Amino acid sequence: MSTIIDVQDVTKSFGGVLANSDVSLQVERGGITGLIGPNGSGKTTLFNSVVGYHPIDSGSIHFEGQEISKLPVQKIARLGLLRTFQQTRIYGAMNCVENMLISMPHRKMTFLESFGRNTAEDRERAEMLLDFVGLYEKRWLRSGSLSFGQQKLLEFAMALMNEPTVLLLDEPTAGINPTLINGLIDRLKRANSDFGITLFIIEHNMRVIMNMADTIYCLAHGKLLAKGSPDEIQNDQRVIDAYLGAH
Amino acid sequence: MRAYPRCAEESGFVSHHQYLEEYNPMKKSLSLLGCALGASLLFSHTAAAQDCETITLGSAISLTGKYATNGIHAKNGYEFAIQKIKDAGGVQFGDKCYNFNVIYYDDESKGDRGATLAERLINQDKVQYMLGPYSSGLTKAIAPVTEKYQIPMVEAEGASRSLFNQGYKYLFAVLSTSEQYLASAVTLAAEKADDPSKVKVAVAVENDPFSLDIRAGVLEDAAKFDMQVVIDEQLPRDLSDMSAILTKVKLLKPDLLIVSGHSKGAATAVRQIGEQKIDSPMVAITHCEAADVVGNFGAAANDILCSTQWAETLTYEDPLFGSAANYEKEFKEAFPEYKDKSVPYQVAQASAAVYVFKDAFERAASLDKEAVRDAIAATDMMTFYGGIKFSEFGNNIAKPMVLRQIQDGEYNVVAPSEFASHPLNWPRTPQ
Amino acid sequence: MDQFLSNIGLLFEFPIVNLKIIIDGLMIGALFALAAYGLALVWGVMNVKNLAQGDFVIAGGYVAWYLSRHGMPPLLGVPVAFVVMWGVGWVVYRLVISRVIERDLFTSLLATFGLAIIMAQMLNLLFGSDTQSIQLDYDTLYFFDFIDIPIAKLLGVLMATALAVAVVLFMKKSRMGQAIRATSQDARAARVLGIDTEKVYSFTFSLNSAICGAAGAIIVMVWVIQPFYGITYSIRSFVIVTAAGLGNLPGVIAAGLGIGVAEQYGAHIFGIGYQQAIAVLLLLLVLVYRLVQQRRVRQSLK
Amino acid sequence: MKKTLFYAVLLLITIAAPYLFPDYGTQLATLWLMIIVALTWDMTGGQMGYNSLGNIFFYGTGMYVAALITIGMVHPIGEYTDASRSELMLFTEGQYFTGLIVGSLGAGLFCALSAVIIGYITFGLRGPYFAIGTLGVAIAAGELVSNWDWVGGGQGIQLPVYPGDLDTGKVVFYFLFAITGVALFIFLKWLYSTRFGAAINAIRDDEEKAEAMGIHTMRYKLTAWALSAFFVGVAGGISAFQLIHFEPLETAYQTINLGIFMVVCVLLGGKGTLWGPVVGAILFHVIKEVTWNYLLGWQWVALGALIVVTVVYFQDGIMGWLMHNKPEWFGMRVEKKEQEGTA
Repeated sequence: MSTIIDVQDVTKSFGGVLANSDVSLQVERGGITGLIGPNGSGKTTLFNSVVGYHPIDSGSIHFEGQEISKLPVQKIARLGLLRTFQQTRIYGAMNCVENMLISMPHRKMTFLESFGRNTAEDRERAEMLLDFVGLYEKRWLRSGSLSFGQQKLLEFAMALMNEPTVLLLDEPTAGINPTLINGLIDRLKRANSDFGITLFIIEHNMRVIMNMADTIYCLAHGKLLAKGSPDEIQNDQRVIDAYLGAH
Repeated sequence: MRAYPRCAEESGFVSHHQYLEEYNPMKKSLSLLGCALGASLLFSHTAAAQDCETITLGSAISLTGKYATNGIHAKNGYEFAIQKIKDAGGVQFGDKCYNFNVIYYDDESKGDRGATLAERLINQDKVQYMLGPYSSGLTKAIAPVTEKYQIPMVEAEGASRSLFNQGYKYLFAVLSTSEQYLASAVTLAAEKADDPSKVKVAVAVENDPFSLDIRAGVLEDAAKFDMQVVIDEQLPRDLSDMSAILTKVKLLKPDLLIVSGHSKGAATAVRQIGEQKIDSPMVAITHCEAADVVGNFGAAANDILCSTQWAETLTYEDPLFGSAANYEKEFKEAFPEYKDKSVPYQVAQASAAVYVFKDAFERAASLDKEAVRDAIAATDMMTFYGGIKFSEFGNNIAKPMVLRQIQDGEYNVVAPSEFASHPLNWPRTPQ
Repeated sequence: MDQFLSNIGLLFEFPIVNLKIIIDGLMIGALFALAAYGLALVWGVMNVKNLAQGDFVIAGGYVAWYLSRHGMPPLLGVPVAFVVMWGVGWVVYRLVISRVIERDLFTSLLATFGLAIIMAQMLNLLFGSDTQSIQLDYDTLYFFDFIDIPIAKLLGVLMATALAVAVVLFMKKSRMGQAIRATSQDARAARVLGIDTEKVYSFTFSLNSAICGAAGAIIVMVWVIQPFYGITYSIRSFVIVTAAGLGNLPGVIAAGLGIGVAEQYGAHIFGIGYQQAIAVLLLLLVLVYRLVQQRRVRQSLK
Repeated sequence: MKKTLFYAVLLLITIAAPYLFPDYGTQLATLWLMIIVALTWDMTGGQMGYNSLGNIFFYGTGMYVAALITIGMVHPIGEYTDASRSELMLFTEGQYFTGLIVGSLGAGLFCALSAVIIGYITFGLRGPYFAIGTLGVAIAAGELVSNWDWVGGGQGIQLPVYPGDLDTGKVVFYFLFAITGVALFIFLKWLYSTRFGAAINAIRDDEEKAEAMGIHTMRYKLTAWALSAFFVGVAGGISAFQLIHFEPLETAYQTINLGIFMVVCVLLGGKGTLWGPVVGAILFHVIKEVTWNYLLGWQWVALGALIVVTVVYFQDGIMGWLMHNKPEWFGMRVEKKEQEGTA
């Protein structure tokens, strides 16, 4: 496996508050990488730095060998690096199918193709993915009327529709009904194995992340605390302290 | 064809008193609102008044917008002449008599609106003869339309020369073209100077067809005398401050300062010339009367030269209106709101335009618009407003422009010399 | 082109001209700053972008002009216009503004645009389309044989300054001023703290209208007004507030004075026909500058 | 079937209108102009969420470009626009019609190009800044053109009068506008059904999300504006010939007239719908003509009030209101598959 996202010594502060300090981490192509840490440890800041929401103070971020820390959001997204939001962002006024069709991978279209209509295959694929996340029955509903958990699933399906190379998920299970979580874990894994999408996940739920990730990074107070396999992390005293200390 | 009840339509029928009230500015708006309601009432009132038939003229005129004041001057001029003609027995030819009635629309001082309204007058109201709008810009917008439909238009308020180089056959203007407005000031300056080629001229005119034409006239005449033009600037349409130009005037000390920009240009210029104590020996502007610079700025206006198409002190006269002085007297009686100021020439020339139509109809003895057009083209008459005779391009070539100087609050004619009542005060004494 | 060069040449040939231009620019800039300060207030406190700003200025001018025609001493026009326009502002707030506060930003922009049309036309119907001014029979002060400062203008600037100082003190010291500042920081928090934001809004808008009115009363004494001149003051206000940012009084004053001077220089060099264009181009420049700034932090200008 | 009939009837009315109401030819043409500018404004304002107050820039620029192309093909422009010239400068019939066609299309292309250039800067602005910025562009353009002597400055430009028969002329202009309008409508109906249409809707609803999904937001925004500018430019070009004489500040770059009317039309009819701008433009035009006739002097106050009331109380517009209250008219059923029947 090769490194697809390479974060080197990234530092980012907001008006004097150090959110990330010399963070370095690697996401392996084809794998599932987890990012954990107590609240306020700088996970989402790091995500935002990777996908281009704000400039970083120092360090470098490479995606498939290309420096991306100075690129704006949409250019990074067009490289195939996609993210979902902690607070979901979907098109509430449209129904689920429309949401899916908007998520067609425009980066793969030529300018002329973007003036085409969506084909039957596109619709089929949209419905297939809605089925995949379990929203097939609700596909004609206005997406704004879905529950929060369902909206998250829709956002996940939209991300899959976009055929990303890497998908950054910001707390995919937060706010989701616990009974649905196992199903979600399964789908995430299948997205990884069946569609070949590299996943990079922020997660609070230890059970979920330990279940999925092959490599986990732990942040605390903006610094990288530990890196390792789920087992190593689970048994790392510094991680345990950080969590206990934080609670 | 009466799909659109027209508000101002009835004014041709209205008794004198009523239309006076309509143009009292404060009451104007109210009466405009009420006029649609009042139309039927007024109609019954007129039936008994005259047995004459009606000739309908059309005019898009500025009742609102930046030209509203002058637009209303023009309208008052039209209405006064119409009433005068009616009182004198109407337009008479054949065995019949006719009274004029004008359909007015408000062009809001906007060219495209004016053009649209002209189309409406011609297409929907079936108007066959038109009176002009106010300002050269509006006339430029409307003239192509009347030309297209071959509707004779006698206009009184569009002076730009550029109206008369388009080959229009149906456009006639009773006023002198605007390049003549201040050209005589250049001549005066040349007369006063030992060496005309040493005379420095400063020109500041508004960026509109009328004023740009004035500028062209001044520049041409200045070139004739080989004068130096030291300032040549355009004023914005929403002018409220011209101290930047006056600063340059102070530095460059021109011998002749020319300003033109309708009423607001006159008001701003006179005020700031006073404030900044500009001591140019000769200052010439337009629209003094319309801006009432004497009333508003008093001594600051002293010795300023004002161009005018007409003045009540001139010796012109005709059988309908009498002398120029008589015209002024009767007009003030009919429109008391002009009591305390001099009647602007914009009013007089509007009346003259109506008079041209009367004369042409009587000579043509026909209602056919081609015959009327030919009769207008052949016009050669003397009026209280001056001689009227059209060139082949439609502009009046029988009347000179007049230059007046404000001397102790009075407008005294100082040029051209054959009409001059007073000598020129030169150099002017600033207050 | 020659004209531009010779105009620039004048600046060097007669250095005193620069002083004259700067003084003129500061005098006109002071009034721009006043109107812009009102805009910054309503923009900052209630997020309303008032395109009718200039029309409030002109309306204030007409109030002063109309009353002075009917025998009121002209200098009284400033406080009277302040009071009258306060009332007008309150009515406008009740009828229109109160209903656009919570709405998206384009709504307030368009609604106040409609308002601007209504106000300009009402003034036109009431007072006619002629330019008007109040002629104060004061003398002109002379310096260096060249700099002239009409006392009327000087008075105008002094009154503008006094008004600005009064407003600033009011915002700093009074309870209402504090409530306004609190609301502009965070309306929801202010509500939680027991501030009646509705009252704050209506007060702020009325205050803005009153400030504009007073500015207009000064303008009618030193320049001329006309029903359709509002837009020029609106544009200047937007330029100033966009350049200075909200809630930044020193910035607003500096930008106001700066734009006054820049316009006078522009008018001197390019001719006063370009004055409006210069103001608008300055606005565009400011927007582009802010945009570049935002792009640097990977953001757009919102 | 029903739909086909509906469109057939509309088309028939469109074709017959100038013959049925020959006296209203110019007003009907103006109505089409309103429809065109409203539809094009809605492309960016309603469908893409970028509320421009400066689209009038393309109208004015279209007028000037069309006129300059026409004149430039025959006469030296500087001499033609010189007001003090004394000789007549005429156009033959062939030159007129070539100018009309080439000029209008050239105007469209030029406007599309300028939309790309201006948009590249202004599309970095959001919300009110975009509105103010575009308004600024339009005002600045008018001011600069009015100081530009070569194109006539404040004098404006005079085009030749339609050379043929009068009544034919009126009908010709009507159909020029109508064909442009119908073409635009069909074009938009197609455009909004494509991926491009969905993408600009996505930009409107949540641009950040659209960016995060890798949609080429800038490219689509520029394209949408350029397309809309093309049609406005063409309409401006035709208007120039219809009006014959125009000047920069009040006719061409008339920011507070047509520039605002087009926005009000859209708001009145319903933003972001295909029929909304059409319905709004028709209604607005009728209201305007009626107030202009019955409220002489007060028409602008009435119009300002209409703007305020529409914006404050009725922002969803007629189509929005109907869609909310009569969803079945639009074939909107929750379970049913046909969902894009908003038109």
